[in-house]
Amino acid sequence: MFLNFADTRLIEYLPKVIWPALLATLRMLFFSMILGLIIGSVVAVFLVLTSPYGLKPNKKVYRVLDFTINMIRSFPVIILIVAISPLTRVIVGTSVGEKAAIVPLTIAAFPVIARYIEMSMLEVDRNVVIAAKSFGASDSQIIFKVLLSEALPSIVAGLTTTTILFLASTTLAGAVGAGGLGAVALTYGYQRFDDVMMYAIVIILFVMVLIIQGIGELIYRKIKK
Amino acid sequence: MFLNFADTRLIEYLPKVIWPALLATLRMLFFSMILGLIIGSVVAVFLVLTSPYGLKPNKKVYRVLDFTINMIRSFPVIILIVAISPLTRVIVGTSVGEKAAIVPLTIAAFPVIARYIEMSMLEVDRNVVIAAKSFGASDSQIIFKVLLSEALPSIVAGLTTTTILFLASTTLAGAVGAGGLGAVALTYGYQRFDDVMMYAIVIILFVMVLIIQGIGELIYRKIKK
Amino acid sequence: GCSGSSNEEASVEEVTTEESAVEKEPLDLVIACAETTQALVDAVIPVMEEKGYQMTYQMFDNNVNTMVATNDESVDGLFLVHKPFMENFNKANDADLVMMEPHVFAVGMGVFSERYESIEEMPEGASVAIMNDAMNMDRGLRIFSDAGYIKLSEDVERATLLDIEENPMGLNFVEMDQTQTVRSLQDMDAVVAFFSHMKNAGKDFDNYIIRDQRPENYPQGVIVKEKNADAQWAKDLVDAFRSEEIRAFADDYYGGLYEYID
Amino acid sequence: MIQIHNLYKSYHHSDILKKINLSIEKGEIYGLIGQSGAGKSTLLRCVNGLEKFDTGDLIVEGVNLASITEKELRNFRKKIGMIFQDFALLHRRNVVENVSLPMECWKYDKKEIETRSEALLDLVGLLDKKNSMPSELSGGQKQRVAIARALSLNPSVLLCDEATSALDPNTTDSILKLLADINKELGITIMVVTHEMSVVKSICDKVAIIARGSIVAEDTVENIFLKESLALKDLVGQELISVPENQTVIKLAVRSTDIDKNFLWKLASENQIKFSIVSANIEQSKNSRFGHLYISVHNHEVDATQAYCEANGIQYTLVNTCGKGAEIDVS
Amino acid sequence: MIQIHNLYKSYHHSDILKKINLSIEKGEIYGLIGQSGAGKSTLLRCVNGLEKFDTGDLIVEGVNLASITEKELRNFRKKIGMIFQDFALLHRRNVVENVSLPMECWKYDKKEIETRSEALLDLVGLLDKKNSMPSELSGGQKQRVAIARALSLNPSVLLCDEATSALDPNTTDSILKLLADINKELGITIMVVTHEMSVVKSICDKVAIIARGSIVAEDTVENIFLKESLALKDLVGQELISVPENQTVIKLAVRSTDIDKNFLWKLASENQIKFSIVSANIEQSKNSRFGHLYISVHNHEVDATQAYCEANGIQYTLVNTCGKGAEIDVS
Ligand SMILES: Nc1ncnc2c1ncn2[C@@H]1O[C@H](COP(=O)(O)OP(=O)(O)OP(=O)(O)O)[C@@H](O)[C@H]1O
Ligand SMILES: Nc1ncnc2c1ncn2[C@@H]1O[C@H](COP(=O)(O)OP(=O)(O)OP(=O)(O)O)[C@@H](O)[C@H]1O
Ligand code: MET
Ligand SMILES: [Mg+2]
Ligand SMILES: [Mg+2]
Repeated sequence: MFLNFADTRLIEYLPKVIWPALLATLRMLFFSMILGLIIGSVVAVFLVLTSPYGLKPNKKVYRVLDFTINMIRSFPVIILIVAISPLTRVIVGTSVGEKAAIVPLTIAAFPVIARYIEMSMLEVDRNVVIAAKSFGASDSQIIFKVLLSEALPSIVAGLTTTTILFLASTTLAGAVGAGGLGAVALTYGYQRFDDVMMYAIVIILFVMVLIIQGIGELIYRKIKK
Repeated sequence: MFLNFADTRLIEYLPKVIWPALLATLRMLFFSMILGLIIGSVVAVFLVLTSPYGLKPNKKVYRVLDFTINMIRSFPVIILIVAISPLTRVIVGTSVGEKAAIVPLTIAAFPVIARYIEMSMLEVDRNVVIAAKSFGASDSQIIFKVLLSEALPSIVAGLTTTTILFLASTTLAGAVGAGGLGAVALTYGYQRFDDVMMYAIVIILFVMVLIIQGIGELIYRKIKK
Repeated sequence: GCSGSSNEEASVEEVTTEESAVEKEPLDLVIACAETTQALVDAVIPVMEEKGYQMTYQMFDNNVNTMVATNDESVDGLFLVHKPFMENFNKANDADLVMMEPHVFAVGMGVFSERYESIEEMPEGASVAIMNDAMNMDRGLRIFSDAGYIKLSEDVERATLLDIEENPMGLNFVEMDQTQTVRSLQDMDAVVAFFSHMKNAGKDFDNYIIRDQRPENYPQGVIVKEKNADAQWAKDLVDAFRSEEIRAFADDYYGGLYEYID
Repeated sequence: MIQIHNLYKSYHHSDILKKINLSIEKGEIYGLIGQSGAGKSTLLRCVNGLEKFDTGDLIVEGVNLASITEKELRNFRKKIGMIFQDFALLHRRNVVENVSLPMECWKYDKKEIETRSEALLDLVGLLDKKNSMPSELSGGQKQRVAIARALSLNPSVLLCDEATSALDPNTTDSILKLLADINKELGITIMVVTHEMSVVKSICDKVAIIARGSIVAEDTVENIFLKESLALKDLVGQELISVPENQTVIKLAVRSTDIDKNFLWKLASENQIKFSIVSANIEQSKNSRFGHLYISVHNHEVDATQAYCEANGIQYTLVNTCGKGAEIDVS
Repeated sequence: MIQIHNLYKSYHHSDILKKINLSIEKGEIYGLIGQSGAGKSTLLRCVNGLEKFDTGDLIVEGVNLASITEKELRNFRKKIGMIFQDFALLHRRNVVENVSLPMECWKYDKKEIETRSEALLDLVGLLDKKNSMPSELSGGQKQRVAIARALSLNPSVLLCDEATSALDPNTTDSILKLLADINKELGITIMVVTHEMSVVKSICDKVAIIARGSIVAEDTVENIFLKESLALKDLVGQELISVPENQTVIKLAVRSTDIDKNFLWKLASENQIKFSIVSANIEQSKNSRFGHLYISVHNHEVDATQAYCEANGIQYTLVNTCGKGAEIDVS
């Protein structure tokens, strides 16, 4: 792949397109990950609580949650965007643009996050849970003070991976006019055969990946032991 | 969302398009996950081996691997497909079609798998590793007989999640003419506004997700304790 | 996915066998297409068969990759994108694709709205959905500039939003996926859309507010590598697309969507 | 008060506890001893409601665990402290945070949590390690954190599963003293699972021996050790003793009363029996002083010794009667 | 042979081991005792090369660990078995697979692995649990698996970190006998970290006391326990003994030789001293029989008793001389 530096509009686009797109990506990623984390944690807690091996086994609730998560995960993101557009319209008033993109991104993210958290909590030493029961910790205390807390490093590692995964997914937000770096790379780089632009954006994405991974590892190390 | 059953070409397409696409998806998913697993495991092993806290700390090797993985993960998949098309041609002789799609899918999958495996291995009880060292287990024995083996349930759970994630990603294989369910949902459903078709395929994908999750959980339960 | 039930696996294999037999005049042809042209290419197969060709097609859902595949000879040719797009691809990738003369047809593009009857009715800062791929963004912008609602800078070949020099109505262009413009009709004041997508969405494509004035600038036709430009099979393929039979099929199937170039 | 009636529990297809019957008075320190794998930990976990049992009744502090609701169970457990065999500390909380956890769960005042956990850590001698993580502790230090944690809620019943197994004798003594003091001052009931007989002797009032899931002996500490039932022999094993030639070893079970009556002096001075001590173990237990004494006497003095013992009401056993020096098993 | 010279190790900023000097002969069973947190486990892990030390030399079986290469370390460790305080079993392997692991790592023949691991499980009494997972075992059962695993490679040095702490006395005895037999037959060197003095007495040849990272005493088992240095007192603590009115408690340290000479009988019959036994602990250790005897005599017989002891070379200590019945500390 040869890079044609003569034809690129990178310099021109850098402040006018790429910078706002970077901010748009950051905003979308931030809000969808935060919302995904909130919803995902709640769902994970209920999964762990109601699972057959959980603290308050409840087949019905577990099945419903499990089913919902699996269903959402089976949607290709672009189709999810379309499928939930009526919902998106209800929530943010439009199905187009940055705010609208956060809805499907969040909905795509929370099942992944919920599974990660569930998985991490399942790996917590059973004896510690038993000890917590022995002094009368309530279910919610066991979840929050024992399971979530003990699983935290593993959850942080999972969140890092998910965030990086969804950085790439914000690309798809371009489909609904939300802009973002991925969309710029596609529209102004890939579609226009401006390889310099494309790789410049990939490098920006790469730096973002490095930063996310770095922050993730820093937190992991901080909280692990 | 109104579904217009009158206009759908679902019935016509079911045997002619959807069935072969289902098989194509299964093949692509299968091969890219197997290859991704193989490469991902090898990379994970080297990551764990050479990490600063690993068995044979080696900053250079670790940095290179870490860098590569992060770099690949920062490519939006569609750009990855273009970027590596020369490589794809060298490997499978063409840059289009099902076989060709497996290359970028594998390349997108292995870093995710490698991170998952690395993460799971890092969660293994340190004392068990120390015990293995105490009777003179070699580094490779510690990796295979202790770390990988003890982390297996967690790895299986991670692989299940990754497989489901990449089931959705095979959608992108349509971009290189590889077909597959996702591509059919996009081209015949999404792009043609045939919502019935789109949802029919989502239901098929959903069933596949259920099956993958079911198999994953079965294996998890079998090997966990 | 391809249409013929047996095509699916066959097409992939053929691509690989093609590779080795590239020099001799092929009787077996693989033509790349996408959802928009697939039905037409499928209709051409029997016409080509009569001429002694064994033709199959390979379906892509990404326009660029049909050209990549043709250029690296993974397929023999394509019938999908319009000429300026191809030329742009050639320039950027040092490729040597040519669109066979005569061209086949063009598809119209227009501005549609579910809220307003004309551009004039639209308020200051009205939101307008525009396709995010290079060629169609340029084409869409030129609809507005030809109609005098915006002014584009003179010295650009493929205009983007940054090339809008004057925008007296303060139109707020939002870039999005080709079919997504149609889907966002109820969220936007106006959208730029292909007639074909409007039709597929079950909407009336004749109900545009304004349309492009120069569809012939965006002709679609058979695209092959330059070295195949004189090959008989390529000529035969063009003839097949332009045959009365196929014209009739296109009129019937696409309901007047395609405007044949004569 | 803990009452266990016909308690039965199985895992998969194997019986772990078979018709256990036990009754422990309020304020008693009750020892539970038995071979590895006998079911001690399982029984203890049943008492806490941590392990469900198949049939039988288990009444602890007036609560019948066979029919307790989830809600009651929580409040019930507040009163039952437990020290686990494997410590079960939270890996991600430091020492003081581990000790605080139960109090946090019961919404103690912040200030109180702080002062109380520091006081407890001081009691177990770990105040200087209060900010260490469990992974930075030695085995015994971890165990002491677990002890402090179990005491944090002022339980009225304390279940100790080998609570001093990782501790040196002196630290063990101080922990036992701590437990005994708590028992005396607050009248809490303590169940002690241990394999250290010295622990049983030093703090327990009563003791039960559990073997393969059944209670095979139960009595006061003094009786259990002096009667030396088969069950106890099975548990503590046989000691090899070498017997001098022409000598007979006689084992004397002695109690405080015998000791007070200078029985050994009388044997030597009044009866002129020339004994020699082979092995001796007389200890101060919680309530009295008792133990065993193995003496050897010349074969022809055996009868006289026997007569002396019978006259003075001293329990005795002839360990061997053959004349040749030999290694024999004595218990 | 293990030679430790000026070994120093710290974590973060605190010294854990300070200038340790030790020398253990080939075939010796060496006890290491000390308070919880003293540094015993750390020292043991240093001997195995599992823990790096800051300065000093550590020569084990001719290999200096201060300058060993990775490769040598692996082969070195094959010869050094270790039983961990926290067992460190693999959770996902069953009992027999855990025992087999070291042999698998050293590429033993499949058949041999099978027969050997079953034989080892038989030795530790767990053959019936061979297919159980560690999570289904009791504390003592886990420990026995760890013991079997440590023995699987026929090590020439065995490091035991509280290897019997979770075992009942009888099982402990059988494990100790097993270790003693292996030691005798194969001449392997064994380092035993324990807090059970009975373990030290029953199998160790020599013993060192470690306190706050330093060796504070080292001698043969008999000397360590009879001399009762301050270090030992610190470790095993003080025993409370009640002294009768007008009586003095005298503590006698007795050895096999004294025992053979009927010293107690002589005291009573030849010297007519009316003693009473307060507390006694005379045990069979690995090589001899020794222990302590606390007798109380009337205050005016103290001098005579002292004279008798001196005449017969019996070590003695007056524990109290005041006349009132009181609780005093004796060691
Ligand atoms: N989850 C389980 N599944 C099957 N068997 C089990 C399980 N937990 C314990 N057991 C078995 O139950 C028996 C009793 O175990 P328990 O832990 O009560 O013994 P213990 O008396 O505490 O022994 P130790 O002194 O060794 O700790 C053991 O034989 C053990 O193997
Ligand atoms: N990773 C660590 N970081 C900091 N301090 C540590 C670490 N590991 C051990 N220590 C400290 O080193 C000291 C010695 O620990 P070690 O485990 O050797 O004690 P020990 O003599 O085996 O005690 P125990 O009988 O309780 O097992 C302890 O005070 C402990 O807190
Ligand atoms: N896909 C072609 C293009 O983007 C047009 C096809 S007709 C809707 O140029
Ligand atoms: Mg137990
Ligand atoms: Mg230790």
